[in-house]
Amino acid sequence: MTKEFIIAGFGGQGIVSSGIILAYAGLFENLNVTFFPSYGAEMRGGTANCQVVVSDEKIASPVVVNPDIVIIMNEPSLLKFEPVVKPGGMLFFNQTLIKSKPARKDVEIIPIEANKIAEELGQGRIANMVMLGAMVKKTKMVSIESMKKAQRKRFERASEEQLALNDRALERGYALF
Amino acid sequence: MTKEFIIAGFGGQGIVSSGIILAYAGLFENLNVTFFPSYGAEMRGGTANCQVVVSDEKIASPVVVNPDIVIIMNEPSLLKFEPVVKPGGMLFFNQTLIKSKPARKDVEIIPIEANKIAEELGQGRIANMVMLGAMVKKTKMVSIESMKKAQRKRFERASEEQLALNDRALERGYALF
Amino acid sequence: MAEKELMYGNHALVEGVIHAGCRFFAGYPITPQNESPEYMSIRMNEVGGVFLQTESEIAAINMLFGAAAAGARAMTSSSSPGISLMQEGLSYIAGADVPVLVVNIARGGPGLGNIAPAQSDYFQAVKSGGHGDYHTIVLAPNSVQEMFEFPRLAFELAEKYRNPALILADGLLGQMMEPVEIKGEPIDPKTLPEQDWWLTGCKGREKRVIRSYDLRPGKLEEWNWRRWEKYQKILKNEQRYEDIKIDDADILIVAYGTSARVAEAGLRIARQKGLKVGLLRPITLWPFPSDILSELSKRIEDILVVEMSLGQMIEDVKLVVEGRSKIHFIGHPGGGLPNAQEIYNKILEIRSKK
Amino acid sequence: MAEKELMYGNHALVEGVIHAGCRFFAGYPITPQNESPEYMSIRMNEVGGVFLQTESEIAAINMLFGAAAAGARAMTSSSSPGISLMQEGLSYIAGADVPVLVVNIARGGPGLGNIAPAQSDYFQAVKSGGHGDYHTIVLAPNSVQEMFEFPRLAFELAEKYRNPALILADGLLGQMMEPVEIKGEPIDPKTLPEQDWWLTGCKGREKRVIRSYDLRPGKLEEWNWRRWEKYQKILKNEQRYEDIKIDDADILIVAYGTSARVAEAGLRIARQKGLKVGLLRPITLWPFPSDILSELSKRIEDILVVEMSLGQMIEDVKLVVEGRSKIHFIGHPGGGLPNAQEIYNKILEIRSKK
Amino acid sequence: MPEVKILEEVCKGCGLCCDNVCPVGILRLAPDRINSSGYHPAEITDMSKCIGCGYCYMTCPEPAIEVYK
Amino acid sequence: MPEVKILEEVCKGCGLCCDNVCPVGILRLAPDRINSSGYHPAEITDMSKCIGCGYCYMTCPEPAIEVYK
Amino acid sequence: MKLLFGRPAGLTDINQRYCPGCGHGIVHRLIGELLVEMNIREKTIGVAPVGCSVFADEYFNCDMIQVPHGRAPAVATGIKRTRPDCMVFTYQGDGDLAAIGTAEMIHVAARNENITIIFINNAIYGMTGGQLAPTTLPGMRSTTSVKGRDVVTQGYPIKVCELLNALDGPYYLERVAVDIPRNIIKTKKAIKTAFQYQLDNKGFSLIEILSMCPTGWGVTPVQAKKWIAEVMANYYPLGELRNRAKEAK
Amino acid sequence: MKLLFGRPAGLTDINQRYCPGCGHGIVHRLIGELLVEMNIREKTIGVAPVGCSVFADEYFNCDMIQVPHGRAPAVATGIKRTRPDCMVFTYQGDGDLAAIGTAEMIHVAARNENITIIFINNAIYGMTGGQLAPTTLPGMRSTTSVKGRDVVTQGYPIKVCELLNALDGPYYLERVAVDIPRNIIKTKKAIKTAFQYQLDNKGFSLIEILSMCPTGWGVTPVQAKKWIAEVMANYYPLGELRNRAKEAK
Ligand SMILES: Cc1ncc(C[n+]2csc(CCOP(=O)(O)OP(=O)(O)O)c2C)c(N)n1
Ligand SMILES: Cc1ncc(C[n+]2csc(CCOP(=O)(O)OP(=O)(O)O)c2C)c(N)n1
Ligand code: SF4
Ligand code: SF4
Ligand code: SF4
Ligand code: SF4
Ligand code: SF4
Ligand code: SF4
Ligand SMILES: [Mg+2]
Ligand SMILES: [Mg+2]
Repeated sequence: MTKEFIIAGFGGQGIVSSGIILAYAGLFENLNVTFFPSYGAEMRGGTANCQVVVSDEKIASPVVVNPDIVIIMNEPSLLKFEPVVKPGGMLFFNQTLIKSKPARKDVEIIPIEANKIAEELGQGRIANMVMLGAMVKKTKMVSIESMKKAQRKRFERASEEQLALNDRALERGYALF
Repeated sequence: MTKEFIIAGFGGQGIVSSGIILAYAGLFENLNVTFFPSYGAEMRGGTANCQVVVSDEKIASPVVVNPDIVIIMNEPSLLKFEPVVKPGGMLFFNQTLIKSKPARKDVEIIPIEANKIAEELGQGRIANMVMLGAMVKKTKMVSIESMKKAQRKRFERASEEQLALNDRALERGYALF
Repeated sequence: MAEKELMYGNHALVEGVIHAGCRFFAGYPITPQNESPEYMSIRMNEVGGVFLQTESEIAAINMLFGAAAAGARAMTSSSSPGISLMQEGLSYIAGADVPVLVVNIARGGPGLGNIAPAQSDYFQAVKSGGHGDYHTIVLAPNSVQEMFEFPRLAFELAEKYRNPALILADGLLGQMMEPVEIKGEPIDPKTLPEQDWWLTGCKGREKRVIRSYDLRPGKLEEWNWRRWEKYQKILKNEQRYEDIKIDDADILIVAYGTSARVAEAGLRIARQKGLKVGLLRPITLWPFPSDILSELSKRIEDILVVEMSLGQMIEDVKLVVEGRSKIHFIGHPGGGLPNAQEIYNKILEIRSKK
Repeated sequence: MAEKELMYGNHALVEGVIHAGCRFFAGYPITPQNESPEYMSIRMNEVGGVFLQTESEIAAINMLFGAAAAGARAMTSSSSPGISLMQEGLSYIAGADVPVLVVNIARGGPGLGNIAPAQSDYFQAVKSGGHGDYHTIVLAPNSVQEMFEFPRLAFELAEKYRNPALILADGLLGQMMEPVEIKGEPIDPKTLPEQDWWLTGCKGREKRVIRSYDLRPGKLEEWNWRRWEKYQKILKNEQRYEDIKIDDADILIVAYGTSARVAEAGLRIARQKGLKVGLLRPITLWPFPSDILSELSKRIEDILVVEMSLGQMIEDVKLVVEGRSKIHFIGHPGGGLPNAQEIYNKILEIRSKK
Repeated sequence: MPEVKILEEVCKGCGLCCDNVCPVGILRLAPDRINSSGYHPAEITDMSKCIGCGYCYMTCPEPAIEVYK
Repeated sequence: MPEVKILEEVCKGCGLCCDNVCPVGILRLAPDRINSSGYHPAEITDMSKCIGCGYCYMTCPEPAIEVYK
Repeated sequence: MKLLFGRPAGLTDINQRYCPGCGHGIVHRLIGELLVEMNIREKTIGVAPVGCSVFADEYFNCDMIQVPHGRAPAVATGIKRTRPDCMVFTYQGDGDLAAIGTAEMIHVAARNENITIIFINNAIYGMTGGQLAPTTLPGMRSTTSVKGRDVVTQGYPIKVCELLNALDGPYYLERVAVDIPRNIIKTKKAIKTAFQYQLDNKGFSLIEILSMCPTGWGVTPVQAKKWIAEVMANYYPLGELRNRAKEAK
Repeated sequence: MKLLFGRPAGLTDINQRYCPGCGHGIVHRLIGELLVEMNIREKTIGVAPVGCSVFADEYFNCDMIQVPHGRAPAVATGIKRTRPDCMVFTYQGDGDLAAIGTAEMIHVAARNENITIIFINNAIYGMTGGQLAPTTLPGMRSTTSVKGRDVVTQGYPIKVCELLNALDGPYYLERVAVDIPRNIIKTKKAIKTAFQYQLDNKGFSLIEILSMCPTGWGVTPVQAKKWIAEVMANYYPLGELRNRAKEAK
């Protein structure tokens, strides 16, 4: 089984971290993983996205063109990536920041009030964790435990406080469904 | 008919000029000519030589490996070029400066007291003209008139005095045989 | 199996370099390989090595020349425009028979181009972009694991033959993350035996000279011919490649690096549909794996070359194949990437014309 | 017929450049082409052109970039190591589709090598020594007359296709003298029509930009493919060569530049002995004269390639011949010269194996 | 009376114009709005105080500020 | 008594040692001899005057001069 | 209502890709204003480097060329010698000008080439991710000097104006900053002076501009601008280093 | 009889290929002497440039490397960082150092790299046939300035010591000459001082040596040596420009 992800949003929204955490979680479950960040043509500002592949086979191409799953954190990214999701795939989107409504009928659309929930938890910038939590619940790609372990790996030098907060955000997302 | 020349000696002996004068003389007689100077591996000092081809056909290679005619102005050049003259060829050498005796039996050896004659004419450095004069007499490649015209071409900016002296040196060489 | 670490290709390269006993890095920033020097600046500090951010790529390659001449395993990393600037230096290093490691994390060109992954520096790498007759040993990794492993291989080959080596990768291999297994014992540079050409100060011996010229008539030609013999040896002994499902293949893909990854994905689709597609992945681009390809081309009618360029390796394929097989091509210049579906479609097309 | 002047190749080049309407020279001294800039400094002064002795070859190639972008016929001259330093700049110029003229009076390599004539920069010239997919139009003169004539041809081709052009000669062609006939009317640069891409200040029009990048996704790839189409056009239309006695030949020599001169001498010996030897001399090295060679290789069994290198053009010959003919080789790297006798001997050897 | 217009979609919320630049101190980053690039744009708190000096414009890198009179 | 030896085959006849260098002025280029490279080598006109200062050696680029004592 | 201040016609209407608070934008605007005010937009040819300002060829509303890293002075020389009536400027960062482009910088100045260099000194390699620049201050952190620039292994910063001032060539050298309105005004004046000297065929000018790089420095734009006044301008003192016009008087 | 003065063991016995009266030979000899006198021959690695001294790798009797034109400082840096206990010097001409190698020169000095540059300023490109050098004097003739250096189109000469003196990096900079015995003695002393500072880990030194190039200047060796005193040393004043050891006192 191979799943291909794209995670996309603004520079500051923890897009790259989200991808790496997902990749780590896969690694912890002995899956094969690849992660590839793409800063777009514009070097400064603008949108960022990353491509993650998780698989129980050896991964051939790390390049994701038609993702099974997308996690979309801002408006411009919705425009860009909604059209390319595989039919039958999933589209998670950050409802707090995105006003438009995804229109695809052949993919499962999952709106999440990521920023709202994150603010409730006390920190807007962990909206990505909320999204990730929701995603693992829905996709069952990896366990929430692996995600928690993975975020601790990613943010090795963060305070325990912050790490705990991240865990909580993951859980809140996970608990949404 | 194609004749290949090598002219060799020290840096200051007018080696390059000799070659160019010979080439010009050929050109003036509507022959095809090529001239190629070779400074040797050493960039400063040491020996200099040049390769001239004169022909009534289009000249293929300007590279002279086994010359028909060599003009040798100093000792080291004798060592280097005596062995490569074509059998049946001619070897002109500056007897004033070269103590050794050429040993080849299959080429015509022509010793010339070039520096001595030049000094007699009042200028050691026109020894090359004496050699050239002798050479054209012997080889009949080009006329002495063309050589005179050629040296005037080569030394465009020289004084009439010098040019006349050069002519005399050519003639003295020419008159040797 | 040792535990695997998730690593950026550019970081794995650094770990591989240090694991290989290299303690000398000189380089100039350029995207998409900046992660290497940045991480290197930290790691060299930790292991007591030399990290030099140079004034330019020209200075970098010449610092390598000096360091390697003095006996260091020395490396630099750059990307396409920076590698172009190193061509004179590389020619000198090759001409002086000095082993160094140069890494090109190639990007879209020509000119400024873009920072997307590309394979359009193939000619420069394998045909010698600098002046004169020389060759660089060229390794093409296609995974982060190989980004870790190839520096060691590169140094070993470089030193075995006293020849510069190049790792030719691209921005995708540099910036992607994959799990890496740290294999083998790290090399302690102090254990590397002194070579009889190192410049160390002539204590108790004759002076040594490293140079790329020989003034004596004919000697430079001779020296070049000796180097040619060395090249023949490398061509004979060091061809490396990976083959995937070639045994029953009636269509062969030839691709290296990132293209080979994508090509394998295309191959999988094709195999799922029952098409007999194989893949030959050159690991050494120079020496090009001619022997195996020559064999295969006697049997396989159709060869599909996939490159992230307008077609450069395809010339080496053609040189081997000599008209025996039909050669097809998928190319993406200027930082474009192929994709698996496109490759599968091309295979279908080839198939349909059989 | 106009009167002929005896000229050095390097001087004829200068006269040809000025005759072609070029009024911008920037370059850095290097043997064996110093006669060019020295003479150019005088001639440009006479004709009111720009002569710049630069701080380096890198500065020179970039000054050309600016001058040509601003609408000048601009040229530089150098020799092998200096040309290596220009590779990044050339890649930019090619990537920005700007016509310039670069002359390489090649010498023995690699590295410092020596100052003897050589042909070991062939790969660099025709396979693009810089990064990215690009090609330079490459002309190879083999006489002082052609040293005079090719600058004009080079500028015309360069401008026709908006592409850099290179004249690849060697120290022998630069430093030998031969009679030259000044043909054609000299071009007055003021009569050259303004192009719609020249940077002149945007008076009364939209601003113009010259660059080698395109940020928009996929656009750089497109641009490269457009350039590929241009290359295909050049490949189709601009192959140039000289053939000598090919009609009845059963052995064909392929050689360019100085090698071709020596090869012709070898051919003459062979013909005198009644051997049917022909010579194909590529004049454009890129585009390589594939069409004629392809035709000939269908008929001629033995092809002898003669190069002053370890064998570089031979690859292009092989690519065309695709195994149809047997390919033989005489090579002299490191500034070595072939000679006529050697070529004749080789022909005898080929003959004897027929 | 001078008027200052902030081009909110151009503004990158750097805050340079808001820090000790305006002699009458009427600039700040809108705490409650973000533009489509994700930035809090600058805003004028009390236009009537503006003296039209143009310092805000002068510090703005984009420029995302226009001053009218 | 000091002695100066000119290595005639090494000397390039530049004349540097002969121009205002020797405090006792005993160096000159041999007017009548050339070596096998074509140069008139330096020579000592009166060795007995030499004070062994080494200035001649010091100015010689080759060096083609040896000073003994 | 009349527009008093607003995007000058010397800039295109493309929104610039610089980070929030980046000094490049301010300098761009000043040049854009001068192109109009001095009525030279239609005779100007600008040279964009490699660095964060690589896309300056899109931003300035005049003829532009984008060139190899560090080589802008050479390209500008080629342009100027071909079109002496055009106003030619290069726009370069510290890595571009004072690292890889050192030779071209020194020699264009030594030649007193009649061009203008606008030099953005932000003490860092912005575009490539904040590595050590030739102008990074001793002790200052960068991604290749994570513990701060160590002058023993990484050497001393290069003071470009001071260095060029050791040459006979240059006509006008001044160091300015774009941290606060007063300095921004001075910056504009300096650039204008340099352009005017070029129009008057006086020769080479370089304006060194201390400029914020919040991203490379890892601080907010406001902190960045303060750092210029408090730290950077102490190390790189503002002011005119060379003005041959004044010497002549 | 004892040999008082003669070819030092720091030189090989190969006869040098320089022209008659060339200053290179004198400087070679001084270095050859110091290699022995300072007992450093067996720990020295020399870097030969491209220029007339390209074959210096044959002449010095110590480990040597011959490197690309202008890049000796970079190569020396690589060597020195690899073998800090070795004495590392480069030997460079004015074209090599101050034209093509400008960037490497400036940056090795800015880094205060612990190496020594022996800089032969003969105001000309000797090896390639007497072209204009970055140090050719205004009005001076060369094969690419047949009417004399025109500062308007060809720019001003570069005074290397003065230029490097504008950097914080260098430890010791001195200009000397090899025209007359007194100056030759001073030259030797300067080189010795520089080598000693390197042995003491003080950092970067450059000794600029005004040196005769009779061939390039088109004069006799004796005229050449006089020209140094009468003309060249006026333009390039002799003396110590920087000596941190003295500053420290
Ligand atoms: C030959 C070459 N080397 C390196 C690079 C990578 N590179 C791009 S911009 C840059 C430095 C940018 O720094 P600076 O000039 O200070 O400009 P800033 O981004 O700070 O404005 C570098 C090293 C390149 N494009 N080309
Ligand atoms: C890349 C490169 N460019 C140019 C040359 C040619 N070249 C050889 S020596 C030299 C200049 C020599 O002048 P200088 O450094 O002053 O040394 P000198 O001969 O005067 O001692 C040049 C330009 C070269 N070898 N390599
Ligand atoms: S124009 Fe002056 S007063 Fe008005 S908002 Fe801007 S800075 Fe303040
Ligand atoms: S200075 Fe400009 S970009 Fe920054 S906050 Fe103010 S208006 Fe916005
Ligand atoms: S040693 Fe002194 S005195 Fe003797 S010859 Fe030499 S310079 Fe003259
Ligand atoms: S200085 Fe030396 S080379 Fe010159 S003349 Fe005297 S001995 Fe001969
Ligand atoms: S990295 Fe620095 S210089 Fe570059 S755009 Fe961002 S703030 Fe400006
Ligand atoms: S050309 Fe000048 S520097 Fe070179 S060897 Fe001759 S005199 Fe010396
Ligand atoms: Mg910067
Ligand atoms: Mg010099």
